[in-house]
Amino acid sequence: MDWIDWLSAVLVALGALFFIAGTVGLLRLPDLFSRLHALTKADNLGLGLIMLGVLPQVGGPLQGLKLLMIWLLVLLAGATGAHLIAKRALRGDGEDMFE
Amino acid sequence: MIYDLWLLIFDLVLLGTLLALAVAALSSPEPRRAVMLFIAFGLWLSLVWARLRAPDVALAEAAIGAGLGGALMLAAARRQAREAQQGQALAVERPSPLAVWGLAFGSLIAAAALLWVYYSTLHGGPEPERLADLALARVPESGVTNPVTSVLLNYRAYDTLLELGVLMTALLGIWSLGRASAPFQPAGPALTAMVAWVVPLLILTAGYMLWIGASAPGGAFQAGALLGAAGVILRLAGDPAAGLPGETAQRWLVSLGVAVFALVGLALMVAGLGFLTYPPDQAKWLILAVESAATVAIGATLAAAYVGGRRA
Amino acid sequence: MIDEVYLVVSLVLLITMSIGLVRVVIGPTPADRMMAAQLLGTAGIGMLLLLAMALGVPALIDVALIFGLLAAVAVAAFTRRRVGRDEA
Amino acid sequence: MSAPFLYGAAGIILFALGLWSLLVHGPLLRRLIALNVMGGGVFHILIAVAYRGDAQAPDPVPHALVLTGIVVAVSATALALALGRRLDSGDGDD
Repeated sequence: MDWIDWLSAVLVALGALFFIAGTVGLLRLPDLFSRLHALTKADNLGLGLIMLGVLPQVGGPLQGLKLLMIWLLVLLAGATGAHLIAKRALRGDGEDMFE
Repeated sequence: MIYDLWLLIFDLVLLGTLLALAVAALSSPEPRRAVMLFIAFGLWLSLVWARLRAPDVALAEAAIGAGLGGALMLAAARRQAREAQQGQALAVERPSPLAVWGLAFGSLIAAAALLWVYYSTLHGGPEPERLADLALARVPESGVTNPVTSVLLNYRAYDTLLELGVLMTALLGIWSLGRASAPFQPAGPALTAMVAWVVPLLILTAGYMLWIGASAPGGAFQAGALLGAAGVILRLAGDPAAGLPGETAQRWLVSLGVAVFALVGLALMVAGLGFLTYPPDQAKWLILAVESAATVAIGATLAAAYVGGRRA
Repeated sequence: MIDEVYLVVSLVLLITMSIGLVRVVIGPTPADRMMAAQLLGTAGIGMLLLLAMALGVPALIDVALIFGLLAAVAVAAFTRRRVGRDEA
Repeated sequence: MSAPFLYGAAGIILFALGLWSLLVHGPLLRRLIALNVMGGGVFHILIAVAYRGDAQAPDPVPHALVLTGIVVAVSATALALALGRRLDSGDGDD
């Protein structure tokens, strides 16, 4: 393994740690808002680190661009989803949470 | 060696959770929870197929099976839950314990018999000659380099033509059953902003899937499903027509796939070849033409199916 | 060697997903279920990227892309209300 | 135990679970979920048979069959849900 491989390994392992933290938070934290907080961190940072770790190993710029697009999509969907959940829970208005 | 061990653990976790999800989805009496779990089951299934080197099918299951199938069921589940709240629900008859256990026993026997058949097919005697090698050997003649697309659009093109017919017939059934379900309220600013980004990306990715399908996993079904998903998200954001044009234009779009497919087949017959027997040097372009038409038709059909009937 | 790292890390993600599914089953509120589903989707994307490298199947990146697009559709599908329904 | 057997066995169990649920549970939506799980089991068996280890390319023919199957399954589900909605609405002219 050369230094690029080591870098990749460290980055993806760190990313996985964020996912572990997010899952523990999701299961153990007492209320909705702290869970929401834990989740958004895990989502964005965990996947970002994994993407960075995989990036040097993919074949070609097109694949790299695709990885970046996936990450931006997840950020967009995650931010919008968190916003809607929080708005609904705080004010009781906003969009219907399928209930 | 150690790699294989990790892979085996991976497989066991993957399959154990798959079965647990299926049990959870099947045993949940509350409709919205059951549908949520069914969607999770479908996405998990597509992870399993990704692991089994079937990316074409994993793409289709995620987009069509879990995505669109789940969206359709979710709409039905919410309607049921609402009716239950308003006290309109029919009393659910509970099956007798005898029936539950008897049928469980019967299913168990069926599973054991199937397992035995499957095991003896896998391990009974020498490995027979497989269709796989024949199909893979002839991929270069098909005009495309993705083996799955070559099977779908060339060697088994009849299947695919009839399948487009099935899709169209299902929509005709839905149209003849009644009017569209109620549209959604207009989206707020945050959701509108997200939709404004996601719809172009869905269409762009559909084009990419269609083009890449000739040489790598992807193709008309995955691309069409993404167009259908664009329609679904538009309808969810408040457009009652799901981005579709008026009814006459919709009918043309929906029949486009079958029409182009059949016309290409007939033109080849007129040219003295068999129905859908592509000449190798033009195969690539004929397949692309058929697939493009099929993509538009599948997208329009799936979006129209989500609208759920003719609009008043 | 690096393939093995990718495989092990994707196994770790798979296990966290299996555990996170518990939240989808127990809820209690729909918001909890939706958040859990979102985390699962993101972890699934990460797992697919790693698996694409570990197994040498680059097409799995495209599967991850579809998961990302579906995550956005899911946000809309789980939070919408129809016209003419009583305010919840 | 070989990977094709492990995965195929899981498919058979899914099929049996779906079959049981289809026969036992009454509501349309639960039956549709059961039917789709059964279908998923069948697809799963086909994909397991197509898998020929990590060194060989998988068999494209079952993959194409499953692709067709997924689309047909979702069409049938959509039609069944529309039928169910019509049945629930009760009268003929809605």
